[in-house]
Amino acid sequence: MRRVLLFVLAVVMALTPAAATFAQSTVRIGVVLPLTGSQAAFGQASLNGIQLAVDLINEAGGVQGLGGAKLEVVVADAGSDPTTAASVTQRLVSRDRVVAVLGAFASSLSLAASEVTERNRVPFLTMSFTDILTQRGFRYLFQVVPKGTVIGAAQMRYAVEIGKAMGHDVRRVAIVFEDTAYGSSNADGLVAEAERLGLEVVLNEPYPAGLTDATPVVQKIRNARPDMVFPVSYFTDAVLIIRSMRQAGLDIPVVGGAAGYVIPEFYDALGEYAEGIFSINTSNYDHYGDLGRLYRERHGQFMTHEAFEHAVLVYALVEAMNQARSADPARVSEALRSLELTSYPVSGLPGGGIRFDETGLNVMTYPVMVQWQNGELVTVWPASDALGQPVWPE
Amino acid sequence: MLRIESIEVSYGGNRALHGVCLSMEPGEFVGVIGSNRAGKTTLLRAISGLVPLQKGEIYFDGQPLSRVPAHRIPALGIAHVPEGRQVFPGLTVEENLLLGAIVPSAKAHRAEGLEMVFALFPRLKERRTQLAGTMSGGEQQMLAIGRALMLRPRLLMLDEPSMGLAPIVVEHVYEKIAEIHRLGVGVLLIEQNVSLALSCIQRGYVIETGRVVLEGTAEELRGNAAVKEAYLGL
Amino acid sequence: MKNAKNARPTQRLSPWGLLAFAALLLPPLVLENNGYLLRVATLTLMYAGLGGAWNLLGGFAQQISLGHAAFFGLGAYTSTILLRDLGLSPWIGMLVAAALAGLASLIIGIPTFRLRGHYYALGTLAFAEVLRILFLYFRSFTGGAIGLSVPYMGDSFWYFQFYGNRPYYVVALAMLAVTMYLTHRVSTGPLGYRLRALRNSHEAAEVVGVDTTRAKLQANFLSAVLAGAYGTFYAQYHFFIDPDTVFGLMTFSVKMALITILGGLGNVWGPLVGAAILVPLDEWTNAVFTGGLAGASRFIYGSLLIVLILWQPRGLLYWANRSLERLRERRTGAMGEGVRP
Amino acid sequence: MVEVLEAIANGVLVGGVYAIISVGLTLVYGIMDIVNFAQADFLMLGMFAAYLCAQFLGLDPVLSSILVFPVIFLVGALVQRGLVQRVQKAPIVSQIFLTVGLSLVLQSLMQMIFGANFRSVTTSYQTKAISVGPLNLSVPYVLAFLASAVMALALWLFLERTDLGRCMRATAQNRVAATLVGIDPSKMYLVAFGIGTALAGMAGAVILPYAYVFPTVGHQYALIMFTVVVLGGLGNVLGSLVGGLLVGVIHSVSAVFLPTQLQNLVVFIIFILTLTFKPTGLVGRRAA
Repeated sequence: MRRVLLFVLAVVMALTPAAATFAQSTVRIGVVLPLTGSQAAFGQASLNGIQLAVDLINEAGGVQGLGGAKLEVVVADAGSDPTTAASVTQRLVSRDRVVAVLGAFASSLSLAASEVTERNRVPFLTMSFTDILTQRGFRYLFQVVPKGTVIGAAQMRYAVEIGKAMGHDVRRVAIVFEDTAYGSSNADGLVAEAERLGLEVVLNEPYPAGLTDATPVVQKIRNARPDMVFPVSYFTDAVLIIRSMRQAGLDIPVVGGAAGYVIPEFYDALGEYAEGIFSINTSNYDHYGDLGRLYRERHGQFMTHEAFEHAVLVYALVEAMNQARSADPARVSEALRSLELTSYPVSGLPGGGIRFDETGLNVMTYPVMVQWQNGELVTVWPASDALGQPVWPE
Repeated sequence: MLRIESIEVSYGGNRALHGVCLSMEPGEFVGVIGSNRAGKTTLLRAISGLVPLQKGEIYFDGQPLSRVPAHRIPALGIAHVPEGRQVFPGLTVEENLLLGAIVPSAKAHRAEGLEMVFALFPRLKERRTQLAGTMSGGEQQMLAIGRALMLRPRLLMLDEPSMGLAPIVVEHVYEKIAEIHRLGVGVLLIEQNVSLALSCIQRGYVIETGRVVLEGTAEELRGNAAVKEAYLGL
Repeated sequence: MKNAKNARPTQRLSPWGLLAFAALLLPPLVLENNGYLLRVATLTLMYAGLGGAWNLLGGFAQQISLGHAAFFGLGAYTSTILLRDLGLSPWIGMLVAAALAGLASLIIGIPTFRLRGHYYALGTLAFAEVLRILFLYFRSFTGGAIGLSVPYMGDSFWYFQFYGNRPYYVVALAMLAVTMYLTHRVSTGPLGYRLRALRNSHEAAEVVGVDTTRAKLQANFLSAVLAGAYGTFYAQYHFFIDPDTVFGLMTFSVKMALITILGGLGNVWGPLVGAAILVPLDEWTNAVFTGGLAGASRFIYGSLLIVLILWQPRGLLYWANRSLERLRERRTGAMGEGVRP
Repeated sequence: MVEVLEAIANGVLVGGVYAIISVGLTLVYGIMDIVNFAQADFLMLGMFAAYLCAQFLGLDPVLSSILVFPVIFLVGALVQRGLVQRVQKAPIVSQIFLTVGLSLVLQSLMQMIFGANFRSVTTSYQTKAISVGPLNLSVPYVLAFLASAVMALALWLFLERTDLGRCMRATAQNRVAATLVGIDPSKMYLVAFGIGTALAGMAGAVILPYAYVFPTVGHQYALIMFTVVVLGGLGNVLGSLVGGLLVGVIHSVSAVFLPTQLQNLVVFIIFILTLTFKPTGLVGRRAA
């Protein structure tokens, strides 16, 4: 009987990754991402970014501050369910004893996952940006990109500035957004900024994410007769909306809300019809340098912003470990709070680096405006970051 | 042609037939009579393969039927007009009839079959495009019989063809059944209305609580005291 | 009625059952307070309780609801909004949540009680969707898609907030005990009899004098009250709720039913058995198969689900009971032969 | 006014596609009494098949739908024989959860093979529209609608004019009587499931010019399918065609008067009202 038990125990141990012996020279990083479900494509790209960063760091001799310890990524799939996100995060924290958790792309997943890391006093590094992430007074949460409302506001302000610079007066704006955490917080920023700028919001329309027919939304846009339209959507709806707009003969300028508008698939699907479309972005690959080039070599596509920003999370974490000379979550958090990181590749972020305020928000960075030009995304605004001239769509 | 050897059939734990034996020659007109729930319907369902046999065997032309799946029984030449008619209500009369000849052997003679059925039941011809479910009970009964005839069966099994019909319609239906028998088709009739059955069958079996209690020619059964008392109300 | 165990349950609580339940007190004593295993165990108890709630109508009467997330979500939002706006303790919020969910069950019952089989399943599914859309739409009140975050105030019994998993586990266990006791009472009482009667045929049940509508409304009410209370538990345990999750078809509605079916419909212990298999299975496939090919863990999970359902369409407890009975029969059979002259 | 007209016209176009997407679900239910919760995933399989045809054979998805049909039919038939048949007589719960499990398996299988990326095809007409009077109609929608209409016609001819079609209707109406005339119900189940899933797959192909495919795309269509089928009456083929048009028009027209966010609310309320007051569907008798 005891032998049987021992055997069963051995099998279970062999099957569970946690049971693998913890070598002194490795540091585990927990990664929680949606690897299945409707956001799996973004989750996979994020994971690719993390993997690339980890490989590069390990090739360059590991974590210097820990005597060259190698990084080991422990991945968990959150699907599209926050309940799962929370329990897999708990697994990474308490069983795999990771130094920090990175993820989880979608705002709702990050909200759930960070509840667990906060209570276990493990740093959670993220590029999700719904406003409440940093409004909960958490001390172990670190967000490298601006808040959703800030992104939305920039989307509006930059667009108007570009119009002004090119001699086009934007007065009437239409906002359509998917009713998700991401869409809603972006839209809040868009509306607030439009009011601040004294613009007329002729349409402020949430729609259910995952459209099967975008025509009703597009009809509303057309009937509102805006000078410019700001759709905030993931890929699937983005493509439907643009196609339907083109079919309806609507050729007003489009300023997308990142996500679906800034991935290679967007251009693959729309081809020339993607040309001239603007989008706000939290960073863009024309600033990524070698890292972006390596990514393109490895995956055959340009490095999307979520891939890059997740890579940045790895670099920020490693730098914090270097400074703390420890892989203890509490000490690493301490180091993160006082971190100031402007070296490459983190410098690829707009604003050139990372410094977290007391809510865990990166105060150095800001959004940029990008535009599809000849099949590539070009940073066109603000002028300090622009690598190309904006083109006014005619 | 048909030989049933002491079959036993159970329904959800209750035995419905206890060792029933029955036999029938080609072209014969045989009746199975008895009261409600005596097991008559189960007998036909067993022949058609709709219920499995616990014991015993049914032979048709010497071939055992217990291993033949229900949907292959019609191809052997056995047509079953079930209790309550069971036409396809959403199909037209003609479609119902065409489905009667869906097995390959009958399909080849569809046109003749249709002609024969229409000759027998001119009413069906008039209504060929009507949906079966919208017809009267008597018409549906004729359709059910017509559908069975489309198979060009050698054995026609009828389950309570008089049920729920007005007396005048019953009479009409029974005339048609007699006519079918005269065409040389063996008929196995199940009937609760014993006097009606005895008026047309050649031979009969009396079933009570799943057992054959009496068998004989129509003449003998009509003269039997027990039958007289129990079923004819004399 | 072949399944005699389901048809005539014993009135009193089985001592073995009580012992088995008492064993559930062990995990928090041996497992790490902030550990993963205790979290999985807590989730298992929560899903077992949700399955138990679902079982009241879905199991006994086999009225398959695919919209129980409606009650669950309603409960989660009720206590959280009361806490947010009035600072009301979630314990009291839980009572309000349960009451509201019960009320909702009556409202939902009116148009759906006439439906049977697939129609009932689809009708309830639509109801949960309606609530999901409404909670997304009325943003100023519900927070919309962004969801609601329960403010964390540190360990506080009054505010139903705890740092570690142990207190949650104990609460979940207590709730499960209530759920199972209620299920047991229903199962052995007149309501259980009525529900089983209408399971086979509404008409037959009505012929013998069962008011089927009333029985279904009663069962659904109890079921909804429990589901609503669990909604509060979930919100307090997870600190974050959003409409897509708490009113979700795949996240809760289907999972509740699945757990019960796997364990055994209409069996008091069914949901616990189902949850004890399904929840860890979900975690295990996720943990073991995520590293490699994305999708592999869902694939294995789905395949195992299919295999289990094909193998035992009536649930594992039915199978276990049958096997036990057969074993017993064989034993008594062998003895009987020896005794017989 | 033009707005409403255009919304109706657009609703009809989209609704025609919804009808074809859903008709397989009702066909399977009508004949087998099984609600296939994985039906939307066969739509996804069809989209992937059409995507591959476009990538490797350069075929337009609307044309390749003809190739997609037999492929998905085969998949559906295999699934029926291997899995669904085993729960044919089991309680509803087992059927529901078998198909839910199947849905998970199909989605994750496709993710394992193709990854989670969004894929779509680029056609020359993807952003074209034609003007009919004051109305502006999208070319991909018109094409998808026409293809759907052809499929609906073909399905109607098959069910009404062929022996196999009659046998299927007969089985749906009275399984016992069908057996008694020599129809093998299990063969009908096979054919029904094959055709039912293949129709969804084919519909997936014709919507590809304006849609996109990824492993869980089915979610977006699943609720539409159920709504269409319930509005038309479960098991009623003609009903689901009408139901599809209805859902398309409701979606489209309600968005003119209400926030887009609530378009599904309107549909679901009609769905519940239908179930409550006319559970057999809005279109009369069961005609499957």
